[in-house]
Amino acid sequence: MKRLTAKVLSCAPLNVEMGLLALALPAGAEAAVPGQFAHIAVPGDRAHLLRRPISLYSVHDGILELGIAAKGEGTQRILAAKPGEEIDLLYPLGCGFEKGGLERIAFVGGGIGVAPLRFAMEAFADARCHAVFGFRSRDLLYAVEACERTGAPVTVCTDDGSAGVHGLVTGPLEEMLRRGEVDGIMACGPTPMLRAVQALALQYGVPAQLSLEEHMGCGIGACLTCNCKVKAKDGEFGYKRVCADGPVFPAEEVVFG
Amino acid sequence: MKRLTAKVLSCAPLNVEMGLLALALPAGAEAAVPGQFAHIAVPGDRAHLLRRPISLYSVHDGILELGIAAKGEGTQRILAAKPGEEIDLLYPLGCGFEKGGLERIAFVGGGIGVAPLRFAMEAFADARCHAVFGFRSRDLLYAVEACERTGAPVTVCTDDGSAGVHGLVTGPLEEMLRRGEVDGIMACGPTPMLRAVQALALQYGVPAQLSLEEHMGCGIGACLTCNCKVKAKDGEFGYKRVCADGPVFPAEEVVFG
Amino acid sequence: MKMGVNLCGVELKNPVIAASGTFGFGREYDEFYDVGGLGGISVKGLTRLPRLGNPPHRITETPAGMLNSVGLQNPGVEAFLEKDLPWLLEKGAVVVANAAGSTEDDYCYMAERLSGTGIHILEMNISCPNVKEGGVAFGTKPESVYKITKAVRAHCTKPLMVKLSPNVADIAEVALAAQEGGADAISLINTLTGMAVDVRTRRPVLANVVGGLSGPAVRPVALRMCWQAAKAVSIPVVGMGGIESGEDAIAFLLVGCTAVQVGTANLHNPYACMDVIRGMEEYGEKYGVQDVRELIGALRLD
Amino acid sequence: MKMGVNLCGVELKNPVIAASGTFGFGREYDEFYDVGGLGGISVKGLTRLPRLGNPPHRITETPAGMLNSVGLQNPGVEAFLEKDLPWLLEKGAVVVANAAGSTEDDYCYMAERLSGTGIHILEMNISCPNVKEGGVAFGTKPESVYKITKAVRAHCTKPLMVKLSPNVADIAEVALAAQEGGADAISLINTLTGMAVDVRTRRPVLANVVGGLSGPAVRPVALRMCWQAAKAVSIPVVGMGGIESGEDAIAFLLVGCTAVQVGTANLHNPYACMDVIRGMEEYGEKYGVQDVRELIGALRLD
Ligand SMILES: Cc1cc2nc3c(=O)[nH]c(=O)nc-3n(C[C@H](O)[C@H](O)[C@H](O)COP(=O)(O)OP(=O)(O)OC[C@H]3O[C@@H](n4cnc5c(N)ncnc54)[C@H](O)[C@@H]3O)c2cc1C
Ligand SMILES: Cc1cc2nc3c(=O)[nH]c(=O)nc-3n(C[C@H](O)[C@H](O)[C@H](O)COP(=O)(O)OP(=O)(O)OC[C@H]3O[C@@H](n4cnc5c(N)ncnc54)[C@H](O)[C@@H]3O)c2cc1C
Ligand SMILES: Cc1cc2nc3c(=O)[nH]c(=O)nc-3n(C[C@H](O)[C@H](O)[C@H](O)COP(=O)(O)O)c2cc1C
Ligand SMILES: Cc1cc2nc3c(=O)[nH]c(=O)nc-3n(C[C@H](O)[C@H](O)[C@H](O)COP(=O)(O)O)c2cc1C
Ligand code: FES
Ligand code: FES
Repeated sequence: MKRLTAKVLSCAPLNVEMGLLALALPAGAEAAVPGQFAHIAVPGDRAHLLRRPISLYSVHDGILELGIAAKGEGTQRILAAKPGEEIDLLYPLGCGFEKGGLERIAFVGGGIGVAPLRFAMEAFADARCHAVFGFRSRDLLYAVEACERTGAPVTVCTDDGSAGVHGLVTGPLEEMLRRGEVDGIMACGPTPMLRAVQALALQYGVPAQLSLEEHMGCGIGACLTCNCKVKAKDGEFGYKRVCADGPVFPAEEVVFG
Repeated sequence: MKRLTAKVLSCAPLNVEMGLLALALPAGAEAAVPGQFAHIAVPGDRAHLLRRPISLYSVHDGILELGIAAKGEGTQRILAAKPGEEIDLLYPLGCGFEKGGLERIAFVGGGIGVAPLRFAMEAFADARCHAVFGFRSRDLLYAVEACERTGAPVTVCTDDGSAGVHGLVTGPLEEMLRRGEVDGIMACGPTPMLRAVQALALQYGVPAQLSLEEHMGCGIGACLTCNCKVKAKDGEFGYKRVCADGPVFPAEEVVFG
Repeated sequence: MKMGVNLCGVELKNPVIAASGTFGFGREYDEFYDVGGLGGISVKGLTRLPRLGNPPHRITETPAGMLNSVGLQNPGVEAFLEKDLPWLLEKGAVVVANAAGSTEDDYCYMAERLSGTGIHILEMNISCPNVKEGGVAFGTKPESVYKITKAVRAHCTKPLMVKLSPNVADIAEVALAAQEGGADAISLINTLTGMAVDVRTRRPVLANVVGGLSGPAVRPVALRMCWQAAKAVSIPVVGMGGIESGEDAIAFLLVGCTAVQVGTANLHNPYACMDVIRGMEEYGEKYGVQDVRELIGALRLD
Repeated sequence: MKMGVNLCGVELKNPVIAASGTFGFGREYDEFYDVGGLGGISVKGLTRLPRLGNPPHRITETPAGMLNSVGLQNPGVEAFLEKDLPWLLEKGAVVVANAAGSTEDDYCYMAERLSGTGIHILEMNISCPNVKEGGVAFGTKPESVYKITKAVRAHCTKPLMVKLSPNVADIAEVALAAQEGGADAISLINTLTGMAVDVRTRRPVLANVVGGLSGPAVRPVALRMCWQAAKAVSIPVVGMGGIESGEDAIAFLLVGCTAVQVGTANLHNPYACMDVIRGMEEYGEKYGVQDVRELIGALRLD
């Protein structure tokens, strides 16, 4: 975990609302694992005080790639960065996905939640992997071919049926679970999706790792603003820090809502 | 007075702390007179709420030139604008210098106060003009050659003697006044200089026009934040608006301090 | 989206009023667009006699905000009635007469004088932080807000809107005091008292030492106070503080405001009020809202 | 420039203290630089028992500022004393123990418990806007500030610093009440209560509805309040609110602060406290100031 200044190499569209930002990591940048994130200062506007957390999309040969959706002004400004400009980031932050002894992994992603899975599928390509990605519609697809290049099959689902399977990712996932093809699940996406994945994991007794999102301040565990609800002993609940204790949590631990 | 979007053509150094910003005025921009100013939005940073008032350095063939000193963050950001970028300005604002029937004009400028005189000397080149410009030191000289090209002699003074006359502009100015070579004075510069010019003008009975500076809000006369002290009847004083009643005022009217 | 709202008996074309002190008497902005198209215009704070206001500097920028210490410079109520009011009425503007005084008597005089004219709403400013004698002294204690509102009420035949100061511990209490004193509406927030120092000269930037903070920086405080005030009272609330866009204005409506005022944004963007109106209309289209009044107090807390 | 200052008997290496709640117990920032080099560390607000705090979202950005509604999540004073205090003391840090409670009794308990430990200063937080039960309820009325300070004083053998709320009408009055209650120092400002609304969902952004505004946006208000408080009291004032740079810190010293705290800036820039220290040193060099203490209260008003 360091504060770095990284030069923009390029920024190209990934789909109609996302861009792929490629940054040259400076020498001495620490090694990162899938599921970790970079905490990016909004460039050139002091009215935007807080950094933006963005998952690692790919790290190779000193190049960091980030898949970023233009949501509000912060991400729009990050995506407007020109080659040669400098980006201020804290990197790498958080606890990522753990392969452990898993041999057959199902990667379940929804929307921008696909981004961290891209890096994970590359890193864990020696396992037998299968991905199920959900998108709202055809023009929001991204990362699919890159993930297929890791050798794993990718099942695409769309909410409107404009590409792949018409419907939610939980359909194909449950199919795989029922057939006993999965030792572990790694998932990232909107809360309803994660909730459904959690339920299926429980039902089929398969361990799952869920990557959560929450508004963040420091990104390094100090300010306690990025809390998520987790089970504590005696049926009580507690809070953990998404930035430092996560963003990836064991599904058994997470309490939604 | 309009709100315009003008494309940056170039931005080159004028001296060690000033840049010359050239903007392409859009079609339909109103004609401007010397002494007026542009009110420039600080580009790309919403933490900088207020526009920056900058005098017109030159207007010709649809090109607006501004001589800008890098003072604080606002002017630094304006000077960092790249060719092709758009600048948001209110233009042209205020009441400028008036030639009236003046035949022999002394232009007295100090530091960044030389900028508006550049435009005035060009516009009033048909009069017999003579300029006296003061700078802190040699490496802060600018606009001198451009002003000389209008045909008028320019006497340069520096505080440290590193170029031209060692001393203040008031020396050469008083010389000219004493010799009866001046029908009217147009001056812009720091307050102590303007105060001295005002005193000389009074002493020698020569009308002077002083261009004042004050922090501004709207720039168009509505918010009353840019006040300067002026004489009112019965020995009382009142306030006028630098932005709309000025920035150029008759010397007899202005009350300093 | 239908944009008209009724503010204590006065029909506004839309809920966007130009805020006092940032819009003069409307003439400068009329060079940019027809100011008759606004919901209303709150004119520069008027006093019984002309006022010079404070010496310069009167303004400085702060992060996403600004400080001003104009100190109620104005030509006096008579000059306004003679020169500016007729023009504003001819433009078809709803005129909100912002008025201040140094004594209770001043305020009552202003109410009586303005009641006999064509103005639409009297906005009693008891919250100006930039003049020593008055204004804010009346505005920070519930008892004094009640007392002065009640006194002015007796002299005011126009709808009476009391403009509240944010420099208080409990805005709900103050809002309630204005309502109990007989106000027909309240408006808030006026500026938060602030200060800036030039570390080079070691002097305050403003000649008046302190000034009023406004602009986007204060928006979260303004929004919170409007929400608390709107919960506390049954009269309409007019919200302001850092509104720059249609979505900013919608947020103030959602917490319970009937209308909004746009101040500092005018200084940066002379079209600010029009941009806010257009932005609200776009919001209505995007989210299928038929009538802007549906949004008032529609904050969901379940 | 000599950077040491004495804060109610405690020698600080320099006048820059990390502000409570933004710096945890210092460990995270120690990964970036040696936190023992700071003037002091005000730890996350402690309570008698562990506290969970508020549900998410707890933070949102506002123009040049942010809102938080953490709600005093902390592991409780015992966990701090066991796990964190020894580490901090080993680092050579001056430890400011920020403590809060729901009742007078709580506060007195905290004072007594912490007095028997190695902490250097007790910072009594009576101004947290994010917990229903307590904190701010004690902090907005001069009488209650006086009362609780006096009560805590009797149980506190460490230097007692009272942290004041900016959500008041008259900060001088409140500052004086703390001094009269027996405080050795005051610190201000805590956060201004604010709110943000998501116009798409029509809901408050924060689960707690309101939160505390901090960051550069509030700096003008903070500076003004520090100036007013420093004029009102004779005990040292520790200033904070939006400090990001050495020059920002110098401004707080000029208006009368003996030291400053840096909060929100840490979230954006993990080196913020060090950058402020370096910036102050640069200022000293540039303007030929030999000793930082010359700057305290050196504002020129002539
Ligand atoms: C661990 C983690 C990894 C993420 N990875 C990616 C990624 O790879 N690609 C991607 O496009 N997005 C990712 N996000 C979401 C991304 O952080 C938000 O979309 C972004 O912060 C929005 O900023 P904005 O200024 O564009 O939007 P605004 O809505 O204007 O932001 C306002 C404030 O809310 C915060 N905020 C708003 N939405 C979110 C959110 N979903 N999560 C956290 N903070 C939010 C912003 O950071 C900012 O402080 C990730 C979030 C987290 C927590
Ligand atoms: C009518 C007029 C014409 C001007 N013409 C020129 C010109 O041609 N070239 C040039 O370099 N400068 C000119 N100035 C000065 C210029 O406006 C300031 O240097 C500039 O506003 C400083 O902004 P900043 O952000 O760099 O500095 P900061 O000091 O960071 O600004 C902080 C705030 O103070 C205001 N401010 C600071 N100094 C001044 C000042 N001297 N006058 C007005 N506002 C100030 C800023 O606008 C801003 O609101 C002119 C000023 C006026 C009033
Ligand atoms: C330059 C200036 C002058 C102001 N003068 C007045 C005034 O005369 N009367 C008044 O009630 N409010 C006055 N205000 C306060 C505004 O009307 C408004 O309450 C405040 O600025 C908050 O809104 P904003 O953030 O949109 O500006 C003034 C504000 C500014 C910036
Ligand atoms: C995330 C966060 C948590 C905070 N928690 C505390 C706290 O526990 N106790 C306290 O006294 N102040 C707390 N504060 C207030 C700060 O210490 C400080 O008073 C305030 O943020 C203003 O300073 P700043 O603008 O530099 O942040 C917190 C502030 C933030 C942003
Ligand atoms: S963002 Fe500060 S603790 Fe997670
Ligand atoms: S800047 Fe608004 S009146 Fe001059």
